[in-house]
Amino acid sequence: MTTGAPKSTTERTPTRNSAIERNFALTDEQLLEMYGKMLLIRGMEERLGADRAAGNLPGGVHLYIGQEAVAVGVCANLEDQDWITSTHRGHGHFLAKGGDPNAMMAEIWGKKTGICRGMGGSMHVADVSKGMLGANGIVGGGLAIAAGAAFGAKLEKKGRVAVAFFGDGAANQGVFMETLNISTVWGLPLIFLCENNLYGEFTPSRTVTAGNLVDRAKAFGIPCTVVDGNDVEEVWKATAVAVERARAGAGPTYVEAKTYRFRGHMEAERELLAGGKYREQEEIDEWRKRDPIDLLKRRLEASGRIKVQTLKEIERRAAYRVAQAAAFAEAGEPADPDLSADLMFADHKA
Amino acid sequence: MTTGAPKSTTERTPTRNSAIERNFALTDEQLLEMYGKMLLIRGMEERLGADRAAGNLPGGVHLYIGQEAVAVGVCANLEDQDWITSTHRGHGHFLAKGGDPNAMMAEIWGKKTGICRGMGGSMHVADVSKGMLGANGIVGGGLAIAAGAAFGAKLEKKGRVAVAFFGDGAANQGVFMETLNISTVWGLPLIFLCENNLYGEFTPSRTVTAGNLVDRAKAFGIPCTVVDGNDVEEVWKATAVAVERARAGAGPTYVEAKTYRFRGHMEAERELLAGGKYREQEEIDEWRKRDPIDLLKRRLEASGRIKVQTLKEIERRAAYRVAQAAAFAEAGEPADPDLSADLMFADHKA
Amino acid sequence: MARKRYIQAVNEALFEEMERDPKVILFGEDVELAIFADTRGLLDRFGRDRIRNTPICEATLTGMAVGAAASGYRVVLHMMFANFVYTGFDAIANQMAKLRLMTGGQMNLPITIIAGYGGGRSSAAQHSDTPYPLLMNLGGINVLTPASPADAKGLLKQAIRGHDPSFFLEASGRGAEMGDVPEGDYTIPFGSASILQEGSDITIVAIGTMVRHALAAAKQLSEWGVSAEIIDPRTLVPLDETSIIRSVEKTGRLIAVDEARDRCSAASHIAAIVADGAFHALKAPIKRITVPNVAMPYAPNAERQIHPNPDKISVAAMNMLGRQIEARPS
Amino acid sequence: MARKRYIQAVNEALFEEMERDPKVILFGEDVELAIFADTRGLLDRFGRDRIRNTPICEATLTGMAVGAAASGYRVVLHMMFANFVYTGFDAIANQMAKLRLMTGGQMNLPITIIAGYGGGRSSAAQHSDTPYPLLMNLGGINVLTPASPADAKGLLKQAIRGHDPSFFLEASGRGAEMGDVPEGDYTIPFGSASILQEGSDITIVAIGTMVRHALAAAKQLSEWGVSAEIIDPRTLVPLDETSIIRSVEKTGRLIAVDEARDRCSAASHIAAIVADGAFHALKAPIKRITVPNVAMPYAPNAERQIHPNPDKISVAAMNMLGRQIEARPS
Ligand SMILES: Cc1ncc(C[n+]2csc(CCOP(=O)(O)OP(=O)(O)O)c2C)c(N)n1
Ligand SMILES: Cc1ncc(C[n+]2csc(CCOP(=O)(O)OP(=O)(O)O)c2C)c(N)n1
Ligand SMILES: [Mg+2]
Ligand SMILES: [Mg+2]
Repeated sequence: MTTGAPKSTTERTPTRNSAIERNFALTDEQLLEMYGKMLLIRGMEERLGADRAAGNLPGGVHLYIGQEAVAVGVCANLEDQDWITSTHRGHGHFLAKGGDPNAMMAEIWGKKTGICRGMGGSMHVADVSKGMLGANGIVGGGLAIAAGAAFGAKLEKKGRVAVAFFGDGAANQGVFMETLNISTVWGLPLIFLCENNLYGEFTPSRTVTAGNLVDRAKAFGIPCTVVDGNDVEEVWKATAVAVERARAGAGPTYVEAKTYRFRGHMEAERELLAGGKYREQEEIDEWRKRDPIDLLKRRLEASGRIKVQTLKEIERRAAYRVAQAAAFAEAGEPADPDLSADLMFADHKA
Repeated sequence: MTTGAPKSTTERTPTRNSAIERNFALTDEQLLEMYGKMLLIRGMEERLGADRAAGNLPGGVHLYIGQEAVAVGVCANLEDQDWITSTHRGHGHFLAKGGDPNAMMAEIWGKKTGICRGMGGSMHVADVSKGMLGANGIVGGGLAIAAGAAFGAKLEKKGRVAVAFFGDGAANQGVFMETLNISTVWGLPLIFLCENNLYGEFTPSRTVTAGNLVDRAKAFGIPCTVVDGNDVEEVWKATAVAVERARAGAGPTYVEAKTYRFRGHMEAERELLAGGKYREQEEIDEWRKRDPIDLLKRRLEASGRIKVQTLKEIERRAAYRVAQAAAFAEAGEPADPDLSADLMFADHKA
Repeated sequence: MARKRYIQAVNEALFEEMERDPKVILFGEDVELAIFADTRGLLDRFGRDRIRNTPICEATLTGMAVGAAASGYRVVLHMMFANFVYTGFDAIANQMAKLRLMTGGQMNLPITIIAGYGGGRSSAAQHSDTPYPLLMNLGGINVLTPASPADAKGLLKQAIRGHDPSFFLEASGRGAEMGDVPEGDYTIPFGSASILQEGSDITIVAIGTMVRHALAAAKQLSEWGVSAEIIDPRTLVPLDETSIIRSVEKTGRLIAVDEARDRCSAASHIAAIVADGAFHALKAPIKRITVPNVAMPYAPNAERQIHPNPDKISVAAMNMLGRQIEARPS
Repeated sequence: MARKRYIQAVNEALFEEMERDPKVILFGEDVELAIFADTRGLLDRFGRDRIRNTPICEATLTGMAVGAAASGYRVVLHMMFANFVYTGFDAIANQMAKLRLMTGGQMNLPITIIAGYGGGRSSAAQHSDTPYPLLMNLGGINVLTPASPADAKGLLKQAIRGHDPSFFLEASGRGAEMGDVPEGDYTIPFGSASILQEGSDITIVAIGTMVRHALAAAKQLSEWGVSAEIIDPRTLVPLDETSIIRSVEKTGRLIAVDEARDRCSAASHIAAIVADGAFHALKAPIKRITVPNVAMPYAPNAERQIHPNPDKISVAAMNMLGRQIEARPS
């Protein structure tokens, strides 16, 4: 399911194959680490879904359930100093990049202890200290921000890279083409990470998208890879190559992860649509059979190298971490209602 | 210099080859008509250059000199009921689409007798009755307007088509990709007419553009043609095919005309740049050898079918038409200074 | 007359106008399943030629609205949340608002853009903006802020039948509010404010969602012996300056209540108009009750803190009248 | 002190700040050859890492400014004409103006956006807008309107050294105007208006290009025996409300002169502030001299008709003072 980069590009980037060589094998530790992260994201999201249903959250949430392999597979290649920009579906990216579950949960609860002090909420979780420049309420809004961070990284010459997560729907925004162009011309250390989950809100991508998204990136002559987004190892490998290229100064790469969201576009979607339908239950069931977490778990079990207790212990720890985060959020004080005027500007009060 | 459309597309459009067949030959009348139009545009532009230098024009002008074959070759395939959108370099498009030289000249002089009553000026010449929806001061601004007109045309089912003229610089604006996508998905009767004159203002395209522009359009699976923009027959042929497809309901086509502007980005460019340079005189001289008007004239002379006096007569008439337009403009009353408040809204005063 | 929800009134107006004129077309992101329910059912009735989902590409959608309108259609463009108007702002500010003048009047642009605006639901900064001050300053664009189901129906039908670009701004999250809606062919001319309550002590001009707060405040005030006149401009472009000035000439006092950020708000402009046109009648400083110059915070308490509410209005009114009362805890 | 052209002052400020701090970078369309001459020479001195031409893609340039600033650089983005700000408006209104709040203060965004604004040169509607009312309403963005070469230098240096997004708005076509400019390290704190002329009869607040007209009007007025106080806010965000209010408390009269369209203009907001804060000192209606709510026409006479000028100001002042004079033909 992987399409290679155009010849010319491969030539421009000798590091590529060696990279694949060296990065090919993931250690068991790495795989177990990823397993734990995916479980953490899943657990946090399920808890948020329940909290939303229970009326505990002031705002809405867009859950990432089903796409965990993408965020985790990508961010396993990144350091804290590397940048990512995210989307309205950003909890998974936040956690995969090393963001604190407590602070994220508290943020979504609107608490003073939230990572954004309760000012941002679900669609704006950010942790700049971890290189997470923020979820984004504007579809496509993260692309140019990531390109700007990549420009900074290039000037700085410390080998930092930037990853822009965006969806198949965002790929129809003009900034996608604009950032492909400028990042290619300027040779920016930027990875275009398209999470193609087949839908934008309630619109099937194929009904609003011409051709294959990957061809749009190929037109700029950069390496492009399409991977199974539910296979964390595939995602990790493709990103490893892209990150290596970026660090080596060889410019941007496009990586498309084919994946699927199991939940609605947002929680309480059914009530919102009042019986309206945009996909079939069969489709959801089919994809659930390829749940990225189950896939990895089965693979680990099949390997024979991992003890059952080891997995159980990881699952237990993830569940505990989620409970901890929820407790922390619930216990937090409400946000400071007078804060906004102080935060608008660094140099003066709004 | 012509790249065919992707196979799949050709299949989608059986009309294509037959179209080429039928449209291949231009009659002498048609060629002479085009010759006259190109001379008219050239003459009007040279006159505007002189008027600008003489301080007769209130505002600046971006001249089309050197690109006449594109506007004329394209518009020869269009009826008044077809739509075009233009650019900041729009005088040629206006005239090629059948706009009145007097009214255009008067507009640029800021007169009441101007096509836009003196309210628009050079960058906004429009004649809706001729399907000319306007020059545009916003780079890329015409693309979506043309797509909208094409959408209207499709709903109307009268075989109207829309042509969006835009430059190589505009092709880096995201609306280019957005309109390619939506017009392909919706099968709009739209022709993307890229006038690639190698520069955007004082920036060589290659320094800000990744890959070949045509590949951006190919990514959407529509037919794409790149032609010699200084050869009016080539331009006409490529557009004839595209227009035929559009009228037949087969959707959009991308046509790229490689051409060159002989004058500066705008008049008085030299003073503006104070010695700054962005291209070599040799390059200009090289292109001047391929002046689209000379090319056609030599071809007509070589054909042996056209009398010298015939050409002379056409040249005389064009020159006369220009003089007429200039006289009309100069004689016109100043614009009505109170008009603006009446024009902002159709239904009430501003 | 029948009691209807705000969103039903909008939906009804769309049905009626699309029935009435085959040249009316509607497009936008997810208008088919209708995330706000306002376009629900239109697809089944009118088919995809006249209503359809678009790709996510606001910059092109606003430009296409211009082109489709120029080519003879009456375009309704649904932009979902008002913040996304910024994403498609170029064709609004540079084309839609200027083309009629630039072409010397050659073009009419019958375009109605629907968008949900305003805060109060913890939707955070990128889904809570109140953009009408920006739109008002552009010129060339009508700005409608219907506060009731009836006004929603009447103004939307008027906009769709008109010949100019209009923004129809629905208050987000208020679609369920009920009100009496005239049946059938009901339109409201632009530029005619409605005086919702007559009064003699103070004029309160309120916009959109703020109208409800102003009416609540008026009730409080009447209990406290203050007679407030409540005016809803209903359209900000064109603006019924005469009704506002006439009212202040009667009451001598003005509070302008606006959900927009204060700086260059509609409230500021209304205050400026009155400070010029009704100056000699003024008995007290003109007060503005607006949102401070901040982005909308997420936390409910922070949002509540900065939002106008009935108590803020009634307290301001009492202070203007020189009567001291304790503000109830809001 | 040395006499310099406005554009030289801007150019000098850019040179000095780029010398001073290697983290300052500048990009935009055609900044290398410098269509406005303000960035001329920077490339030779600082090289392409720090100053470079971009493709034409405003939507991305404004977003990249945010990303580059978040990653530790001080970004100067040149957007040429202010109308193109609309093309890149999404990242300005939805990201730049809101990110600091949305992230709970995790980000500083030291971004300076340079753009030429205003009419008067027959550049027509798409090259003549005066966008500061829109920017003022966004919140989160400083808005600078330097009227003199000295202010241009001092405010630009302050903006580049600051930690927040700022719009530096140059009056288009006025780059050749001369003025005394302090040498070297000269900065002007934001939010401090300059009182260009003291007076006792009337306060005239003028913005950007209008300052020159106000000073000319003041001369006329003094000949007619009227003493006008001229105030240039210099920055509209933050706005020095105190200086304006104090002045009106002294003179009792206000004219706000603004090149923006009238509706929700800076003039409207200043009038609103005074109608509240200096109400009891007011002796006459507050007048606004602005551009009507139209797109800028091309024809010079039509443009002249709607543009503020010294005569419009002085005549308005005389009328406010109840003295009849004939307006000179402008
Ligand atoms: C500029 C903008 N337009 C529209 C929306 C409304 N919206 C929110 S999510 C979404 C769909 C995005 O689809 P995709 O990029 O595929 O992300 P996914 O939801 O599938 O993760 C839309 C249209 C928005 N938030 N911003
Ligand atoms: C949105 C926008 N950005 C920038 C400009 C300034 N500008 C005017 S023409 C031009 C170059 C356009 O290049 P191209 O599209 O190739 O057209 P050409 O001038 O070569 O005919 C630029 C950057 C503009 N008018 N509009
Ligand atoms: Mg998707
Ligand atoms: Mg060009």
